[in-house]
Amino acid sequence: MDDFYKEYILDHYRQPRNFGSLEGATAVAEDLNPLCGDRIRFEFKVDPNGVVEDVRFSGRGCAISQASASMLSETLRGMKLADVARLDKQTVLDNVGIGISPARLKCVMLGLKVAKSAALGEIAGWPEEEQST
Amino acid sequence: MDDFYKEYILDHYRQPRNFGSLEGATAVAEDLNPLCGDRIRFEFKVDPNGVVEDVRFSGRGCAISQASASMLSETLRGMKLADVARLDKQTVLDNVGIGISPARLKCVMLGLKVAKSAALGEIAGWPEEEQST
Amino acid sequence: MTSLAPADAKASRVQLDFPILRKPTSRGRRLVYLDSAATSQKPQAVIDALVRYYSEYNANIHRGVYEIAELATEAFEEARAKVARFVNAAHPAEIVWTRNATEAINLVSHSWGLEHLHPGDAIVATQLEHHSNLVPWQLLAKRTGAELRFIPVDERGVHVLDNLDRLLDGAKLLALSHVSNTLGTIAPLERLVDAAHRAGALVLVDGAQSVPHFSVDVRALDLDFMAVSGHKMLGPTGIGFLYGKRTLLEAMPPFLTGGDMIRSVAYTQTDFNQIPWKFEAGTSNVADAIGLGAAIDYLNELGMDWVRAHEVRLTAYALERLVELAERGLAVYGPPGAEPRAGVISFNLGDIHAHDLASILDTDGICIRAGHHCTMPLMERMGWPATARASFYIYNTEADVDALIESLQKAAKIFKLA
Amino acid sequence: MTSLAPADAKASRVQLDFPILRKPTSRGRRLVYLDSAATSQKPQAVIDALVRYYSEYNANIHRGVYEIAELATEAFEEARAKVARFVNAAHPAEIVWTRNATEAINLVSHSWGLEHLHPGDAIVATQLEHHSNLVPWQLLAKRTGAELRFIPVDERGVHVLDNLDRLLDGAKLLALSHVSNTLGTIAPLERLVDAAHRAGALVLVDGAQSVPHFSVDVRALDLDFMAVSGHKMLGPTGIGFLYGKRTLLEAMPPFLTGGDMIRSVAYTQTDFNQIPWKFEAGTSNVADAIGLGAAIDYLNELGMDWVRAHEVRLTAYALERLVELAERGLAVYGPPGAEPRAGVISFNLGDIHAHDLASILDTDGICIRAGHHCTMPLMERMGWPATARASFYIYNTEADVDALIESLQKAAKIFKLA
Ligand SMILES: Cc1ncc(COP(=O)(O)O)c(C=O)c1O
Ligand SMILES: Cc1ncc(COP(=O)(O)O)c(C=O)c1O
Repeated sequence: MDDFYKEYILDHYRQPRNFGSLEGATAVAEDLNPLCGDRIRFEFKVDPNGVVEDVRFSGRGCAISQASASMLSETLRGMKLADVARLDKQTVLDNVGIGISPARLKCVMLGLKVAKSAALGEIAGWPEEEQST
Repeated sequence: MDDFYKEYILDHYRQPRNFGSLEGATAVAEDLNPLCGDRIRFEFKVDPNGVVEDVRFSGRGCAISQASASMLSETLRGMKLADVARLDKQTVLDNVGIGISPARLKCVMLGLKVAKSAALGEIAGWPEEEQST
Repeated sequence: MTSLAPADAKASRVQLDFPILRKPTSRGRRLVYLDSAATSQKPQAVIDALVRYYSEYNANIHRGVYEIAELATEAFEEARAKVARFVNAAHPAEIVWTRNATEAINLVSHSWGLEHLHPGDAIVATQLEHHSNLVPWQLLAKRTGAELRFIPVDERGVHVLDNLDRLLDGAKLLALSHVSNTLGTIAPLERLVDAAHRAGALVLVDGAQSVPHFSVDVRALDLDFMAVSGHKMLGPTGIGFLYGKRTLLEAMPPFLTGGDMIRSVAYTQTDFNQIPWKFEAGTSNVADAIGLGAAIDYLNELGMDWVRAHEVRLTAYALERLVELAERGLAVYGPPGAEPRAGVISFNLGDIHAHDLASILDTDGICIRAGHHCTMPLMERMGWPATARASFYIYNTEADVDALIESLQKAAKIFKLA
Repeated sequence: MTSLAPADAKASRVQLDFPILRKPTSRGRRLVYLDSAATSQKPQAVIDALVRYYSEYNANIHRGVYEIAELATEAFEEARAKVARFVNAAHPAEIVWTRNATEAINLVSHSWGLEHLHPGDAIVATQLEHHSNLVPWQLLAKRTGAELRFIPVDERGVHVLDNLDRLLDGAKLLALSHVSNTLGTIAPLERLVDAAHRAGALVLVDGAQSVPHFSVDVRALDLDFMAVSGHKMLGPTGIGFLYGKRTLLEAMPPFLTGGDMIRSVAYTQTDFNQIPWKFEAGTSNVADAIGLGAAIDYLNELGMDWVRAHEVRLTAYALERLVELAERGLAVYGPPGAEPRAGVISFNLGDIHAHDLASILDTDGICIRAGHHCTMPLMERMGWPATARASFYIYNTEADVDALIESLQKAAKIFKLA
């Protein structure tokens, strides 16, 4: 686990990308890890084609959850919302680069969980024929 | 414990002495052993000098509790109530004659407990100067 | 030894896994343990699981970041998953750890019961219930103004279903034991669950005496709740569980509150965790949950079909041999034959009180139970002040039954029965 | 090794009694266990008591006539007597077995609380409480219309008593932790109990973090209730106890109901047993109660005065060495110095989140806790998202502190702190 705290992780922890909130966000979700208290919030602005135009995240917590959310936020811009909803764990694991212990897996995955639930919540509000796009 | 079930114990179990209830009893108590369900009731008729004139017991339960109560009933007739209240465990153990296991001690002692509580209940109702006689 | 029936040979091998059965009693006899309905003995594998936990990875769970805390959390949740698979629950979240079956029943009576019972509603039990599946409903009835009704049993302790639909009319809950701990009666669950559901009632099954002895499938039986004790199924004392359908558990308010069952807490306001943790307040009994997991592994290894077949065979043999004592005044209670009952036989011998019988048998190293077996109302209804009870499990053999019969003969002699 | 202080030498010997501390971790390091406030490790003597119980005299208690049932009953009740002596209760009947401190608090909140709290009454706690001594009172307040108030603490986590009498005005209960699990603060109990009693309130003390660490005398302190967990004081998981004054317990209605806590039962009516059994429904956690008895024997053997002195010494040493990390941005929380606190130190290092710190320390075989320590409202009040916490017990030595410091230095380097 000490190998985990690489330069780029600490950089994302201390200078999180896309941090803050988004005027006119259309899709928002927030969650916390009740075991450790880490919180993440994702806000998306989605264009009429269902593409993530802009993204912000906010929250507090350990380097793992915050850096992982920060890196994820960079991936999300320009993605179709439907693809965000389908993102799998490997994406995030690829981002952070190194295997981590089961107890901390929840920290890595918190941002993903929140981003997906924001996307799913938004998609659920669409007319039915667009939901599978 | 199998040595315990002597002839005279079985005799008291099957032909309990002083079994039944007493017309005009002045002191009465009843109790049960909640662990096994054994029940004993003692009834005394007490003369003006505080002496047990007549005694009956009733109840149901194992040979140990019933024989022990039966033997005790024979001891009680003619005793001063104050002495009944002061009876100790040894009296009963002498009656039954043989050591028994801790779990069954409660069975042996149930009759004694009830007889003493009948005596104490009656004494508590006396004028204060007579209570210590 | 060559004359041992194959099933008995297996039970003899099983015996070797139980340290308490390998040691002679204080009187130098081998222990003949015929009181598994009260609590079962524990195989070495279960004891080892406890020792391993405390010697290698004891730690508080769920919040620990370090390695042994992760190992403990994993083993604890894996034990829950084993329980879920054992009773065929749809998901481990449907299994809530409790101290024992009694606490599981209380959880439902407090959490679900206080919310759903109203004056005029009925709770239906049977005349066979253990106090643990009776007193909580008495109190719930008193607190809510609901009515408590009983499905009667006949003289053999078999359910009488003639008025079932009338009894269930207006019922919100049917709470009944799957197997009677006093008589061994197996309840006709399919029929009862179906009638209860048609009447709009939920069904809580007291599985304390069934789950240890044969395979119980909560989904096939469509049970809403089931309460079970670990200590009767080879597990440690202090652990048991409630099964509840997910949607029911999710809708229920918490019962015990405190650490671990929360999502977030402020000074004046609390959000609760998801199931099953919502119902598990404070530090869990981690070691014993893991121990129960090991017990389930052991039972699965034996196969629950073998367990049941072995007990039926042994019960049939015991019923057969008990006939030898008929002329001494032996009365055997419960359903006729071995098939409609679990491995439980209640009886009385002449006018020997059950406690005296148990004391005499104890001197021969034989453990039976005597008394009301926590079913006082049933005893009253049957008119028995007490009964003696022998109950069987995987480690009992025909030799145990033979020892029982011999010792009963001795008791009859001591008490000079005809 | 010749340079070891005498007290440390004793702790090193104590270490040998704990199998988990004798084995290297998966990374080949020795285990440095600094999380005893979460749960303690278990000495061989406690493990042996469990093994002996299951291997030699496992049986259901209280109703068994046979020998092993008598042995089990005796050992179980003797363990209760040991607990009673350990906290100087007047009688073993004043000790009720529970799963943990949390259940003990819930017992009081349900049984005593629902009967005695009314709209307009107050329950008073402190800002330091563990969720287990907070959430039950929140719910009780909600159910009864009572008001929940808090005795404040200052920035060091020390009780502020300025408005004590006003806070206690109209209070029926003062419920407070003797020792804060997050900051180690020892509550000024004499003063608080006196003020509460003068205001007509009862006092419930959460002794989860005090009873394991120094001698607590419930009669000298005149406590009305005290809740304790066995697993934090060398005992097994799954066992704890409630102390209650006899007259209070006797007047309280039962909480959990079922087998064993009854005197007699009919289908529609039940008489309850005497204390303590009135509160112990269903089969008890026999083995773990006996295990807790063995833990108390072990602590008595060491002497609670030594336990306290050892922890104060070790805490002082740790506080001293932590100063070396001040320039890296170390913040230490809690009361000033080692004397006014138990062996608990909460801290943060620079901008390293406590979870990251715990993960890095874990790679060195060092177990600390990180997070909110089940005191979310306190963390909020203090403005800390999380803290790291090291806590000490009898088996910790200065070498453990040295390992902690070294690993913290390494973490500072990884995170490139100043
Ligand atoms: C101060 C305090 N109170 C209560 C508890 C709850 O103890 P348990 O989880 O064993 O019920 C704890 C321990 O977590 C504690 O530290
Ligand atoms: C049928 C039945 N229900 C409930 C119980 C209660 O189990 P426990 O005491 O383990 O809670 C028992 C065992 O005593 C039982 O036999």
